[in-house]
Amino acid sequence: MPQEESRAGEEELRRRARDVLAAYPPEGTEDVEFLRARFDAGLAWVHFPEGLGGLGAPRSLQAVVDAEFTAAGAPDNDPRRIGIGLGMAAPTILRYGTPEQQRRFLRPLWTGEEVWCQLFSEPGAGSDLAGLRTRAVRDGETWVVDGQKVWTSSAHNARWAILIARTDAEVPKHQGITYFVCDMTDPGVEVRPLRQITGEAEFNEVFLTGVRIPDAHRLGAVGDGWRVAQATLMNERVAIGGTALPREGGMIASVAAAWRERPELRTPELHDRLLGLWVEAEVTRLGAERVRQQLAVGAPGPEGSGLKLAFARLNQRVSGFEVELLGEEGLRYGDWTMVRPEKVDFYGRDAGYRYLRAKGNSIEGGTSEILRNIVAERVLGLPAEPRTDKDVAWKDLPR
Amino acid sequence: MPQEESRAGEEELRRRARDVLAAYPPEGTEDVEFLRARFDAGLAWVHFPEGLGGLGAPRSLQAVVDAEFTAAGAPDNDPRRIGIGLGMAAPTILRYGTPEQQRRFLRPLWTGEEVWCQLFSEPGAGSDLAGLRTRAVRDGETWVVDGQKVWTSSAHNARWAILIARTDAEVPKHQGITYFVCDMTDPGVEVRPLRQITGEAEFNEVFLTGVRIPDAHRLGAVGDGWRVAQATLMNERVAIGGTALPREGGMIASVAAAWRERPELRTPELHDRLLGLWVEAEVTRLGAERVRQQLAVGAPGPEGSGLKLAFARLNQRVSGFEVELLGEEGLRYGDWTMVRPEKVDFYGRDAGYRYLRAKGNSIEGGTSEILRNIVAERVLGLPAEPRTDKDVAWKDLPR
Amino acid sequence: MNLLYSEVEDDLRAAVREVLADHCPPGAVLGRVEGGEPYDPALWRVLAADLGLAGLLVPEPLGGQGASAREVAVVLEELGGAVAPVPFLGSAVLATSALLGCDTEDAGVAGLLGRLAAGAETAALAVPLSTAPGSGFPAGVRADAAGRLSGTVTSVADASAAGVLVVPATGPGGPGLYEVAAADAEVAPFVSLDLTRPLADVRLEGAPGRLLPSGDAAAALDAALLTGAGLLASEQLGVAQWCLDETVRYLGQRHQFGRVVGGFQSLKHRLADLWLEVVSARAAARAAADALASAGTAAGVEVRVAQAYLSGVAVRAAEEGVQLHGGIGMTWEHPLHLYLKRAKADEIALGTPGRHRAALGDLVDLPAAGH
Amino acid sequence: MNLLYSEVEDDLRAAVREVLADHCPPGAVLGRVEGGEPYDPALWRVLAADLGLAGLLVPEPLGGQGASAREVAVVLEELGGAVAPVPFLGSAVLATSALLGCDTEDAGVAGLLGRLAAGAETAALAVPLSTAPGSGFPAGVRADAAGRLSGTVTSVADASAAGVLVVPATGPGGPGLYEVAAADAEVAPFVSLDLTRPLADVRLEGAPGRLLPSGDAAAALDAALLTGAGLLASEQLGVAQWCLDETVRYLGQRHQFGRVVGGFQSLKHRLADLWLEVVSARAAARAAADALASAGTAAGVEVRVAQAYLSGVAVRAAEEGVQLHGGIGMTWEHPLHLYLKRAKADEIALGTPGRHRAALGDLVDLPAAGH
Repeated sequence: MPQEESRAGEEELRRRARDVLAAYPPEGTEDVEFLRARFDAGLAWVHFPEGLGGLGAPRSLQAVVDAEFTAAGAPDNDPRRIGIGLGMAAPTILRYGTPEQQRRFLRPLWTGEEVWCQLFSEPGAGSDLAGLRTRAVRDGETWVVDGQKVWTSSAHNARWAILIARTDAEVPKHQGITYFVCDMTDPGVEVRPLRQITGEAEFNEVFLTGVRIPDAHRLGAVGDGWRVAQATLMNERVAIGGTALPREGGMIASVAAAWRERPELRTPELHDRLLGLWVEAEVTRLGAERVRQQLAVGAPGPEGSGLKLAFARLNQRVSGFEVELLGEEGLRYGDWTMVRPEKVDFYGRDAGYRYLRAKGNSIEGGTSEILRNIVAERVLGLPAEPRTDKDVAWKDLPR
Repeated sequence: MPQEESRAGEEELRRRARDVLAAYPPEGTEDVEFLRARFDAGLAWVHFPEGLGGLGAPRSLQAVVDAEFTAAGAPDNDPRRIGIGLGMAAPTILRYGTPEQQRRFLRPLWTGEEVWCQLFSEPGAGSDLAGLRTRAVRDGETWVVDGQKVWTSSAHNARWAILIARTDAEVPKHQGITYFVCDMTDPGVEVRPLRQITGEAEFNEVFLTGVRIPDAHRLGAVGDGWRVAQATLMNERVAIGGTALPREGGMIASVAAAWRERPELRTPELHDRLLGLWVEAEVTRLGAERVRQQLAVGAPGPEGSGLKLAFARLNQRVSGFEVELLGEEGLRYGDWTMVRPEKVDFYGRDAGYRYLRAKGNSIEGGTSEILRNIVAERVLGLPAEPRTDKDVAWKDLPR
Repeated sequence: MNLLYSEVEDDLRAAVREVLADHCPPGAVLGRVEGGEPYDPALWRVLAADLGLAGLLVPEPLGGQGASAREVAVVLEELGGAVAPVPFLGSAVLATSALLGCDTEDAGVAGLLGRLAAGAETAALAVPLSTAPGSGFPAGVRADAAGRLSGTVTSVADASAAGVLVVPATGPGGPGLYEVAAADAEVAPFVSLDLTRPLADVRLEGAPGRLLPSGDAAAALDAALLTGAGLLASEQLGVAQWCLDETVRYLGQRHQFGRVVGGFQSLKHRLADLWLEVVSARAAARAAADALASAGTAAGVEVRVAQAYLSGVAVRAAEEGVQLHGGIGMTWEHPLHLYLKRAKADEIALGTPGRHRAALGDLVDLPAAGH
Repeated sequence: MNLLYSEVEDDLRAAVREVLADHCPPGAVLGRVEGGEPYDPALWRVLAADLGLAGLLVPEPLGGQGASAREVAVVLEELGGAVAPVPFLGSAVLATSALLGCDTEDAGVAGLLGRLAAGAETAALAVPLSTAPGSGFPAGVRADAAGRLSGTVTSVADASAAGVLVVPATGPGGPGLYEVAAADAEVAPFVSLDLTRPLADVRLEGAPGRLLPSGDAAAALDAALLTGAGLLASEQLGVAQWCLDETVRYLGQRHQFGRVVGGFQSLKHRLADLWLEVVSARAAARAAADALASAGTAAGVEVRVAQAYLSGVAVRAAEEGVQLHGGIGMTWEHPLHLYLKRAKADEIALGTPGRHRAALGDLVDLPAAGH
């Protein structure tokens, strides 16, 4: 878009933001009331259509709006708390939802009045998500859902879930899946905390027993759920932040601090290994910074697809070293009590926690094995694995 | 076999050896004459049948005979020079050869009068040996062979070769192969040295152009060559020696010596890495020693199948470290001149040579990748790769 | 050097394995670790007293089995493979070895060894679990002329299961090993990374101790640590082997993409590499046990090699196990994490691999830079 | 810090690549390395003079291009990717950087730089190629009051292609850099591990030298070594990238077992891991070049990081290349071994990774044990 138009758009957006702030002064307005007003003014996500919290403006202008509200001390919608709604449910509803669904769901999703979660993964369908077993059987204008989902964050706080379930077992697995919005208050929904090796329960298991979903809460056509889910998962990618990572940020920081503060821990062997890890941390940081610079000039390369792999490996190596470096102190652990952490906190806890939690970095959100396949196939152009499961009815697959 | 019988066997063998020594005193006899006499006395390989250099005795008694001859200062048949004949051709001829073939080939093979080589591998058929392209077309009572073989040791000295070639391209690849004895003096056989990255040429390429092989030199049935070749390859496995490896033997020896003799090379980083490699060398040695002890008590385990993998990795890591340790000196190389070494000599040459030559350890005689497949499938019981090439006519395979 | 298992050792393994299968399936361990009593006293009774494992190292005249480090190693392989919550390492290996380095003619020493061997008493050696052999005599506890001990020892393995503490302390006559009733010490368990081997800080404030007669207490202590380090390798081997076996088993039955997951080549190759390491690890662990059995404190090279190698193998096996199990390996309900935590703690226990490599340099004449 | 390539840099790369494709395909390099003239003078003429690469670092007033380390890095990526047998590193990087650290107002210094920039002369810096920055001023050559140099310098890169040697020597006034005509020295090439970067021992027996005026010759030499080390990372990147690309290409077309070999998962994963390392390596090499361009000798951290990382990546890429090519990778006729030998020699060149890590510890306040 030409520079001139963009300037005009920015001015217009700033004016609208100031109008909202004038009508609903943050200091005298309930947060939710303010957020609703911001949504209704089209300033929630400016690239969404008018009437759905946006203005059809370029996505890049969102930063202008956010800056204006932040500067004025306006409340935000606590995006981390409602990340799945914002990042995954909303784009999918926008693309595949009916007008009724969009009107019903998007506003309270954005304001945070309704938290969303994602019911995709199952114990038997991890990397092979399309192999899922949760069944949805049609019963007139509703669907009856039975199955088990796992690794669901926010399920214990959620009002709604995006759900994929098998509606036809007679066709190949990718073709028999349908995508729904599931009411988490339905009596057939049972949420149990899923405890991890750290002791904490960041995630949940969700048991679905005779859950009734109205057909009006279906997203996309029957049997088209895999395609709809791809749209959801496209949005899962971790975004690269707008600012450069600092040198010696991340997990290497606490190891370096321990080294500097505790000379008694030092040995020649540990010194060389520490420096090797410091180098690995630095080159990984530089790799991420290079991706950020590529994006900033609008020339993204394939390098971004390797960042999750690189950081998972780095975090695991550094945290493993830290426990060993600490020696006797590394034999201690803070607390095994099962708690519900609001978020992963790599830095406020001990080395043992970091070590254990980082093990998940190469599993959650796509295992490192799957990511290596993706790099090999999409970046390097090597052939895909031979597939035997693409043309077989789901019910006939070995399991 | 009961202890008593075995004792009797030993005595009888010693007596026969003494008879040969008496009739052909080593000091006054041509080597070849002596060796022929030993063969004819059934003392070449005692487990072979009578008339073919053996006596049908237990294989374990060979050591008794060898010791007797060695003690008397008798000449041996230089087994390293004729290793392929002894280790691969002879057992195959014994198992699949006609009586005529056995009588013609085994005696001069054993005495060393005729050197053998193996024409199996091809440029396009390495790990997938059965994919070979060398064609043998029948023409009355002879076969006409065209193709190219590679990695053939001893080809430049050999009188005969064991050869596998494709005789039927219309059937799946394992079914269309036939096994021959090829006369290396045939005018259609051209042997060219194959130079390696060390500069040397241990091996050869062999070009076969209209080579005529009489059908009488076919081993096994037409189309049964793959099965015959399996018998050959079964005998390729490196045998574990009868005595324990010494601690700090192998490639670690020269690194350790350099460390001890040259204090100026030492740094804390290199020290820890050296000790790590010393430990790896020691545990690999202990692993081999454990296999040796298992064999000695007649209880072989699966561990032996990992030794080649372990030593390849060790040799490569140690030699790579040695070049780095030597620093400036590591930048030098002895000699790139193409020579024909009698054998691989890891110890008489410089670190750079060891580094380069050891790269072949994970390729020659089965790549480490193939060996990992074998361990995973045969030892750990994991499933084989999906195969798409087993039921397709060879001519229709992608290549 | 005999790197194989004897028939007697095979029988011993079978007996231990049977008891563990009955008393100590992984699920039961998992249920226990968070309770008030992480140790399983019933299991320990069967192992220590009924099978006589607590007295393996104790000579027969003193009431033990008169076995050697080789048999103890086999037991530790099995205990490691079950992450069994019993104080075998602390009592039957470390404390017992220290006592065997004292004057066993002394009635007190002999009596204590007899009670330990009979399973009537359990002891702990009061040193931090992270102590490497060759670290020198610890300075944290002092004994007065009346034999009263004061000081603190942190991170003592199996102390909370022990009735008796064997405490290295410096008294008026120099370094000594003292017998202290656990009841006279403040034994404060803390939250340990390794859920199945609880640690405790031990505080002594004028606790009555009995000096155990010994020719050289520092040497006795160091020999106990060397024995412990060498035998810990067999525990690590047991941990690694279980992780490998369980991962192969799991991947051999799990399907994804219509295929057995264990049939994917990259996983096959990783498991083959891990198997290869476990094979070397077994040889190294056997070498250490055999050398300890035949050469005692002259087994330094074998012990250092085994520790330097096994720590890494056990950690890698557990880490690969977690990764290759995928999500389920990250859950508390699957026992894999007990092995991961044991492996990681064992990496530190009785000396890190780096410390053992450094010590090896001196033993095999590969001196450090500047030396 | 700019980690990207500018358009000018992209154009430069394209120009160099075109010349190399014409003059220096891998087969031609292979044919040359065993001949009497390992260097390709025709290629060097085109690169040095026609493209002006020899003068990239030389300011325009002195007859050069006035470019920076960033552009030189791009050239080295391409030269590394072709294992091109030209004396660019020795002459246009090391010797030129040392001269730029001298007094460029001096007519002799300026004149020599001008001739180098024009491609009319080629120089070598007379230090062993293995010398790391921070090693201190070498003691092997002495200059007398008449400027006559005596002594030996071993393993000098590109000396046999040089008409002029820049020799660090200690004279009556202390350390200095001397210009010596190669004809006045005994330059004895020896058989090098790296076939495409010949080395020679240089012997000086009263060779006439001209002292090059400089404020601090030791600093000038060290800056040249630091520049060389930082830029060598880009050469290593070029080596690694070629090995990765060529291996992917080869495995993408070779069939075994009825399948494209590059479709076997274990190989795919190894290549993905290698790609990942090359991605990080590119960022690190760019960071070093950018830091040298903008901060000069204050680029220590970036240079050390790049060297510590890139050496390993280049060696691994070449080793994986050989292994994954199978038998053909072990043959002399395939050019892969030229890259393997270059990568291995580059690991030693201008400091091993371990030396760079140790130096980094001082720079980022992670002191060694006992400090």
